[in-house]
Amino acid sequence: MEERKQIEMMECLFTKILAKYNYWISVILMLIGLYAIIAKDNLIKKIIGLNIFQTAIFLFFISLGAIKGGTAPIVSEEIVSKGYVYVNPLPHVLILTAIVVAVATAAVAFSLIIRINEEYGTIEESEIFEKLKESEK
Amino acid sequence: MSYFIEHFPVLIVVISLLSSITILVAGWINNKTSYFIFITTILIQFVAAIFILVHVLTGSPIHYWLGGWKPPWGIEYVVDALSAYVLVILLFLALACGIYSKKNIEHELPKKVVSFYSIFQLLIAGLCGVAVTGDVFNMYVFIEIMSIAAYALIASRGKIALKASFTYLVLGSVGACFFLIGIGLLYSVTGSLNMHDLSLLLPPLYGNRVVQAAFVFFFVGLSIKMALFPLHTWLPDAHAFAPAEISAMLSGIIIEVSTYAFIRVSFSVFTVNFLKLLPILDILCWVAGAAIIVGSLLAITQLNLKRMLAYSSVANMGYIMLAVGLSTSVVSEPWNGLTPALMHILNHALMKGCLFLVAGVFIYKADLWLIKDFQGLGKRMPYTCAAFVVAAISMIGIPPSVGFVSKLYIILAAIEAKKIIFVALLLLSSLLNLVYFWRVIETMYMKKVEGEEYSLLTHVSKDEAPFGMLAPVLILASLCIVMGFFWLAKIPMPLLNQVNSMFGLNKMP
Amino acid sequence: MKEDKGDRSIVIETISRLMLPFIQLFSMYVIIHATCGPGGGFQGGVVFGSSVILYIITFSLTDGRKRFPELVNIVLNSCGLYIYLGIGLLSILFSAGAAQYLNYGFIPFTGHFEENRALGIELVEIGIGLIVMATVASIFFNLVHKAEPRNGGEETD
Amino acid sequence: MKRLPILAFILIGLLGFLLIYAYEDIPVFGDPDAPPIKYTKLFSMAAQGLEDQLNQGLIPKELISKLEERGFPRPSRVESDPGSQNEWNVFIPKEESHYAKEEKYYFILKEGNNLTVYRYAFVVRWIEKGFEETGVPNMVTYGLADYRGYDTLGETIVIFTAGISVILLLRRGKL
Repeated sequence: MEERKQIEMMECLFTKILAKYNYWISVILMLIGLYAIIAKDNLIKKIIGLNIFQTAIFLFFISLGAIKGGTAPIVSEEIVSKGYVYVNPLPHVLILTAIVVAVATAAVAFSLIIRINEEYGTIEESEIFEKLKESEK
Repeated sequence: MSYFIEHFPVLIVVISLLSSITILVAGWINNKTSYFIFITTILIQFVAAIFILVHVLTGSPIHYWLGGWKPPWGIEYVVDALSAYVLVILLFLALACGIYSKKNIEHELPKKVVSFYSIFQLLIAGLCGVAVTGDVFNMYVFIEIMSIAAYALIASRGKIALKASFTYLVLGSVGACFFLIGIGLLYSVTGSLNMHDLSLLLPPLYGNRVVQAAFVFFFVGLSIKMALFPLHTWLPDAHAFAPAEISAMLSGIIIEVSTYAFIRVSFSVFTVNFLKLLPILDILCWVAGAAIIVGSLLAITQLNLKRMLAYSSVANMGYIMLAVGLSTSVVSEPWNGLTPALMHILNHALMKGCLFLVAGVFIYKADLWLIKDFQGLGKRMPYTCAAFVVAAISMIGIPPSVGFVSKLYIILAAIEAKKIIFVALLLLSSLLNLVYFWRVIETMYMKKVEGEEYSLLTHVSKDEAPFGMLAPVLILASLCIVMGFFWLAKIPMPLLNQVNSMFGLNKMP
Repeated sequence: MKEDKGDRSIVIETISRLMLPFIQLFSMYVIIHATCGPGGGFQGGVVFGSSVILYIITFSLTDGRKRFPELVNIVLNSCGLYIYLGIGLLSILFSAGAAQYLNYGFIPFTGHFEENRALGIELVEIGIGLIVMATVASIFFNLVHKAEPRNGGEETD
Repeated sequence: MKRLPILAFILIGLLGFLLIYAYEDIPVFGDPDAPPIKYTKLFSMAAQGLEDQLNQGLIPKELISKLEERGFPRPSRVESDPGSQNEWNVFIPKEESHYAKEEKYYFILKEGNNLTVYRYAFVVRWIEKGFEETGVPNMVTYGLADYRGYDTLGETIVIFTAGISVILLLRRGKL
């Protein structure tokens, strides 16, 4: 009885946790990114955090399309005759779009940071707040 | 003709994109042309949107297969009553802001006219795209277009607006990322991206954790975009320091379109049955109630007119979401289902558009930001101030203005849903509205100008805004009253009833 | 981003001079070859944009501006978007409203429906490539433009 | 400034909890039969009598009524899978302008005494027929530029917006 329970637990560990390792890695990356976005004081570090967050989502999407033993989704008769399968091309399509969005956001963010640096002379958020408070008084 | 109207939803977006690139090219040659291309395009779009609305009301919803692929395999545009309604509102307000922007932008950003109008046009393209799309991922792409354009436009004034825009950028991107995670989770259990298709595939999966988490991600992501109470922190600065027409667009349209996206996702993809399974709408009601009170209270403490209006927007998003939260438990006409929410979307666009444009006139004419500097404005700019008073009355909710009608309907809906506490909240917030708008009106009309003789005050020289800025303000202000009569006469109700029956909100629970 | 002649390094300049044509050729290959191998308009465009960035880093911003002026930028950008948007509109026009937007099969490049589609896809990829290469270069120019010390007077471009 | 990390940790905890909650039910990594890649389960029904009808190429009335109750499109033809006995592909009319008039949409599998009805993921058509329909061998390219071409238009618009935004924010010259 005890042994069977242990085997079940091991199975559960393999099917439910270890078999989804890609998803867990994406979770960890997302959390790191979110931490950087909220807790970092430097604006550029915030944007780097945002990029990590977005990349983690891309990893998650690409993991959805993966098949064990699948090949690149380019039609060729050789691959079909050898009995291989193609991976799912849809997440690739979506993620190409999402990558462009991430690049565009980063570009706008960096140009904003440059302007902020010219305006306030700093890119530390706390110092910008202090300067804003001073200017209000 | 009706055969060709099928193409209009996509042409609205494409014309906008073509015009934005044409503005850039023509502006390179001669930067005077950019404004005319811009305003002509919006005019064409507005006319096309009205054709679409008429077509949808008289016929059936438009289903447009982009690229000729049938929906689960390709992208689909679906224009039903709700999309057409939002499309007309947003293009109308864009037209008003476009007319207004001629003088204002020449004054505020004289060197950047071309790129400003180009991005403005892209913003409108993004908004139209969100309104007409029937595909979740396509909606994400258009939300991003609209947001990136908005970040740039907010920051275009420089100084404090830069910091505000940066905060909006970080929060908005996180919101969009959450939306993307939601799409991924739904895709992982259904293998589909089309909204109608998802709504068919989801019912057996309502108990699935992935689906529930996906809803939470959609909700949190879009509530950042629409500035629902605990996530509203980007809004006040962004609204306050953007150019006036962008503030009006932000407050009147951008957060409203995000609300539309939320309504679309929660009622079209997840459907009413899912919303009834979990206590989502109750939570939504309470969050909205908190938004109403906090927004109104913070608005009272503001010294800057545009910041005050921005906090009032937070409160108004609370009204809309409260109406959405009550929608499933109310069945008796004419305040059944989503009617009050959709009504307030239009009303808020009119009122807030007008108020922000008026605030922009004050800044344009005399660089007045703080409420305490407004003494004597009532005599100096009589028409503008009259428009302000009309819109403010409407915000407070005095009959027969539009604000009165939507508040009345929300209160009646709350009574029918037996949630009396929200009635009290709404009445309290009306009182708070009265407090903060009265302060402005009092300063404008009744306070004496300090340091000047009384005799001088009696004949302050008239210094009215130019006609190009005054016309949209007056049109919006008069619509605040006229639409009130329209609502009371229940003329637009067939449209909203069509929306309710589409989402299955007409039936008895 | 060196303005002084003395700061220049011959090794870097020579190697990048040698590499630039190949990078650009490769980017063209990636764009054109998108239909039958890995690649696509976006990837190729970014490669081309990075070649412009390499040129600016090794030489200087003003040299880069001479090779890749603002006008070229706008022309490339608008050409790309006009190609993409125009192909979609053409499919409506050629079928007199019967086909949907972006239904490439109805544009009579050839007599064959599937070949029309393939050609449409190819053209769209080229359009994307043009936009992306112009935009990446333009973003970099503008970001660096402000960072350069301004020694009296604005740069004319 | 000391309060910020606490807020960050709270939010991270919430996000992490939500994701772990969700990923319990997500399909296993690399599974070739997962919903995004192969098919989604719709419902199952008793198999008695229906199997013969399916083998003869008739669509049982119970199946049609059950599908229409859920709002799914009406099937037009059924064909047993060449590979195996207990599997059938069901087709629906496609109404597209140029291609084959039908497309396989449902998949029926006999498990014990029950028939389980699945719906094919839409990627299946991309993978199997994309090359014939578009004449391009690279799946990502034809997915990007043809089946979901409009998303790609949006993508180019996004990067174009970013380009003009940078011009608006940083340029001092013309424009």
